[in-house]
Amino acid sequence: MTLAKADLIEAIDRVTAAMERDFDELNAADGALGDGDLGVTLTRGMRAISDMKDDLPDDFGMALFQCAQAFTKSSGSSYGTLMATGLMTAAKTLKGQTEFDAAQISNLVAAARDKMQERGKAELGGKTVLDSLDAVAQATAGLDAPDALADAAAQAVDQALDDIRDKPATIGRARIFGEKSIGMDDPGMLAMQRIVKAAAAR
Amino acid sequence: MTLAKADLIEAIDRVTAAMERDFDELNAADGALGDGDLGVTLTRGMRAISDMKDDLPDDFGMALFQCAQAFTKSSGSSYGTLMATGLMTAAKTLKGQTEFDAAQISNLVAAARDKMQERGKAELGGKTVLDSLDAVAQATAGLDAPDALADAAAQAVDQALDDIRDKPATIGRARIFGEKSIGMDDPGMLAMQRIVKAAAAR
Amino acid sequence: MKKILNNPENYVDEMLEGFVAAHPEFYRMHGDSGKVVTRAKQAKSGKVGIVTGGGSGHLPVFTGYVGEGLLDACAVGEVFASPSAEQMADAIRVADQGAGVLRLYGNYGGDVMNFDMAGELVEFEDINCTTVLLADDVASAPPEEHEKRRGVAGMVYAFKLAGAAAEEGRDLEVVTAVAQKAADACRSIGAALSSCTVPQAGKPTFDIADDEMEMGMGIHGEPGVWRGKLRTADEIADEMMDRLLADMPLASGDRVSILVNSLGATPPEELYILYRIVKQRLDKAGATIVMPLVGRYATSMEMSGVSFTLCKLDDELEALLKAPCDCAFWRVG
Amino acid sequence: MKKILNNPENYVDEMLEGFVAAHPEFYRMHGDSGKVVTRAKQAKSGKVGIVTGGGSGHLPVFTGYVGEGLLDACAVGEVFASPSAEQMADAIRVADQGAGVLRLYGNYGGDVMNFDMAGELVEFEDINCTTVLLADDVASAPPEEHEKRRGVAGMVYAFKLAGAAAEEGRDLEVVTAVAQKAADACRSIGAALSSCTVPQAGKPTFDIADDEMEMGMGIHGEPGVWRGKLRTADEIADEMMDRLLADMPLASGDRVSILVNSLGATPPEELYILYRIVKQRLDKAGATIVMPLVGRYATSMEMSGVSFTLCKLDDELEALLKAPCDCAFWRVG
Ligand SMILES: Nc1ncnc2c1ncn2[C@@H]1O[C@H](COP(=O)(O)OP(=O)(O)O)[C@@H](O)[C@H]1O
Ligand SMILES: Nc1ncnc2c1ncn2[C@@H]1O[C@H](COP(=O)(O)OP(=O)(O)O)[C@@H](O)[C@H]1O
Ligand SMILES: [Mg+2]
Ligand SMILES: [Mg+2]
Ligand SMILES: [Mg+2]
Ligand SMILES: [Mg+2]
Repeated sequence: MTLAKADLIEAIDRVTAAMERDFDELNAADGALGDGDLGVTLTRGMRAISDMKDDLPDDFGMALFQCAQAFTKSSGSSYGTLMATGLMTAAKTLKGQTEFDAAQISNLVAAARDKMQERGKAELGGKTVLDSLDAVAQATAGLDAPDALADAAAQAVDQALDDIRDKPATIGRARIFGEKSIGMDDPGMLAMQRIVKAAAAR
Repeated sequence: MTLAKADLIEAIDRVTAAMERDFDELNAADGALGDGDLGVTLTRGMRAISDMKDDLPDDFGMALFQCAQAFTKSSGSSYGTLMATGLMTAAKTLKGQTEFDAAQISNLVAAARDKMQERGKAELGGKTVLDSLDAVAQATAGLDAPDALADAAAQAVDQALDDIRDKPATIGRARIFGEKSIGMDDPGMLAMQRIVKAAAAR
Repeated sequence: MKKILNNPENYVDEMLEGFVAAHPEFYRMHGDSGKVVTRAKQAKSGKVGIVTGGGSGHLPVFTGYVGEGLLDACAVGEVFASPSAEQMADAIRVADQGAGVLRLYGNYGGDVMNFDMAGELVEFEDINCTTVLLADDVASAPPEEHEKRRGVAGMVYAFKLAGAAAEEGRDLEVVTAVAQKAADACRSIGAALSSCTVPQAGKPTFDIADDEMEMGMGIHGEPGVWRGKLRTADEIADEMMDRLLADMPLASGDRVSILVNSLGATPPEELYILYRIVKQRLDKAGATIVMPLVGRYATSMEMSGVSFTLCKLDDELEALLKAPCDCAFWRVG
Repeated sequence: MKKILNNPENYVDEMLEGFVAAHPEFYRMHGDSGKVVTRAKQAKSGKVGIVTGGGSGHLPVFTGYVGEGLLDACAVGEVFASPSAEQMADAIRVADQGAGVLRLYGNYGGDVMNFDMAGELVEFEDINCTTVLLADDVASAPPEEHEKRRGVAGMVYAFKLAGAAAEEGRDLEVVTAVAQKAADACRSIGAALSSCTVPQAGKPTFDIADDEMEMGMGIHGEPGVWRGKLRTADEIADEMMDRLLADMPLASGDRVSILVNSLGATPPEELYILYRIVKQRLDKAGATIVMPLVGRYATSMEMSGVSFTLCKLDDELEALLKAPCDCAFWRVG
């Protein structure tokens, strides 16, 4: 099954709505382990994307490139920069295509994860958004049926939170919490759970 | 009947205790119409007097002079300055005496009132401490029996508050409240009620 | 109480100890009465002295403005309480270089009574004194009773302008006239969002809800003209400018300075958001802004809020405003 | 929310508009990416450029320190968010006078990622760039992992010292080495009594009881080393000095500067109460204090609290500290 611009726009709508809904929760999660702006970062980014969604080009790569730019321009917090990096990576792969095979999703997520790792120099298992993406990449490998993909991705972001919750934070502002962060969710992983589930309509 | 140093020291103890007791209440009353420091002013002043009470000279004038100085040094707020002015006036009259006739009290208070008026340039009836002193001076005129004096003074400070409550403030920080101060007690009159009643053991 | 202190009784003494230790090039303590601050380097003989005094809790007002081209000495009171007459007399004595001393301070009962008493003390010593009172807070009395107004941040301009005149060697009469002209040229208004806490009281002076503000509040928490829901920065700035301009209308071509002042906690970021509108308003009135001041010049400890002070200049005042001055908080030239 | 603002979305843009309008003699905006501030008067050709960047909400840090003897340009982010790589590239471009540019900023993930990306952008334009990161907050990692520490008020010294070296005409290598030496010479620690509120979040970043404090908190409300009952000023100052001196012991005869900094709402009165103990401690250690700084140099909007930064000087750094500099918030010489 293939995905086209209409699917992207629907996903944008759902993610934007989810970020508005979770604004306070994400700020609070980031406030507990960081500087309290993660909800701000994500609503700003998604609003900027939403504002231009009707003008997005049909070329998937160009469309994702513009989404990446929206994040770059609307916020320079770590998460915004990482989101932009990940989107840009997918944009490069999909450049020139007006649709793409859902079976590519696992590879696209894996590539985004790798570029974001290069940019942010965090380890896998370090309790960051990378761990959520890694779980999604693995869980979606080999799938191309939309429901199976959506279910697998949604389950993966939940599972990643459960698996990592009892590890200590190692990166970003949360690192300083060390042992104290055990049992707490990483705000970036929490945000990715909401993003992926909204995108997957789960 | 005559009053001597022992009476002064007992009065100091009672007034000091009353000011500690009413600390928050006087700050709050001044906070509502001024800058919230009247309790601070009076506890500071009375503590300074209390600290030196055992070393007070027998000469009543000299003793009151030192009390006035304690107020001058411990606080420069309006009330502290006015208290110092009033005490200094009495000190001048009583200089050289180790005791004095209780019948003088009315005149001493009246003289203090006049000097304080000269210093602060407020009118009588202007809703200030002057009105309390004026009431005391009038109510105690012609009395010399301790109980009668104490009763009259205590009643006078109560009565003054009742009489003046519904007038607007005209002086000091409270003036700006104008009509809004109608129905509220002037903090300085409230303080004088507590001082006089404590001094009179009423 | 969100305050860092030891025994509240020692708040001012310890503050002053740290203050002169941190800035020995500007300030030193003087005299036996305690809490009198004077210039580290005494002014030259024959200069008119300028003293001020008032309660603590307003830094840089009052004592921060002791310095070249500004004040000679300051008597420092407890928080929000006047210094004593003795301290004021000591400040006058050290400020006197033989040419007399101007007492330049805010219109508050305690300060007036004590400076009057101080004057009676130094009269015996043949020190010639004059007085100019700041009464610039338009919210505290109508124009007909302007002499009853509270003195607030306009003080900063008066210190600067009179200080420059004294430093130039003008005599007591001229310095006093300049100070009076400066005081008359200033109009201020404040708006508060939260109270401060007097250390010894230990509780906020007044309660105000988290979404409320008070227009016209004084720098000790004295009441303003209305209390209501917090408005936007633009609305607040517009109302404050309306009130100032109603009291002192400006004509096209007028030259003014304006102080956009934080009462303490309000950060410079918010002052700049306000200054944006202030400048638009003055531009629209056709006035030219000379040396705008944006920052913390006259505060109420940790109170949230702002004040605006408009100072209308003539050639003499403008030259004095631009003349050099130097203290730990303000340097010109 | 005790903040004076309009739409929180416009907080930083309106702030910058007022900022350059209030201080046109110091600052101007530059470039198309928005929110890049540079000197009103460009530095002379051949001078090494110094740029910084970071989130808003810390005035005078970052952009306030653009000025002679300090920074050349600053990329300004939203509150507590890094500027974008494009803005940083614009800042680097305007700062370059042909002698290369030092990127001097705090160790925060977002800023590092974006300055790295900006470097990749300007590489194509043959601008030679170096990087020095401030990582001076001793509460944020043990000495073994000092490179992971947060960058806080030590920045102020680094800007000053590297800025003076650049103004003297040293080359990029030397300026970078000076900046690194300055960064290595600084140790900071903060203590917070209340949170600030990110305008767009609209709520305090963290909750803290009225009688509580947190030792070691970062300038965005990042966690510290303990939270507990509010202590006295002397106890707080002592613990902060203990932590700094444990990390960077001083020997008798050492020369240091110290910054006693308000995080925002804490008034200068309280800073002086703390400075009293700071000076006693340094005197006791036999160290000589050079040019102590007491005031608001690196803030978190309206947060209550303080930080101390100790900067150990050698002859070179001391001369650079005393060299002239000028901006709207700090002037030396
Ligand atoms: N270097 C990094 N590598 C990967 N993920 C990171 C990195 N730094 C931060 N993150 C993720 O970003 C989240 C915080 O995002 P954000 O609030 O934007 O950071 P900040 O406000 O500190 O710039 C973290 O919870 C973590 O998941
Ligand atoms: N000029 C004056 N004449 C008479 N009484 C005055 C005068 N000014 C103030 N008072 C009295 O002092 C009280 C306020 O005292 P205080 O709190 O010490 O004033 P402040 O803090 O404004 O200096 C008022 O309630 C009033 O009774
Ligand atoms: Mg964050
Ligand atoms: Mg009072
Ligand atoms: Mg008072
Ligand atoms: Mg951030």
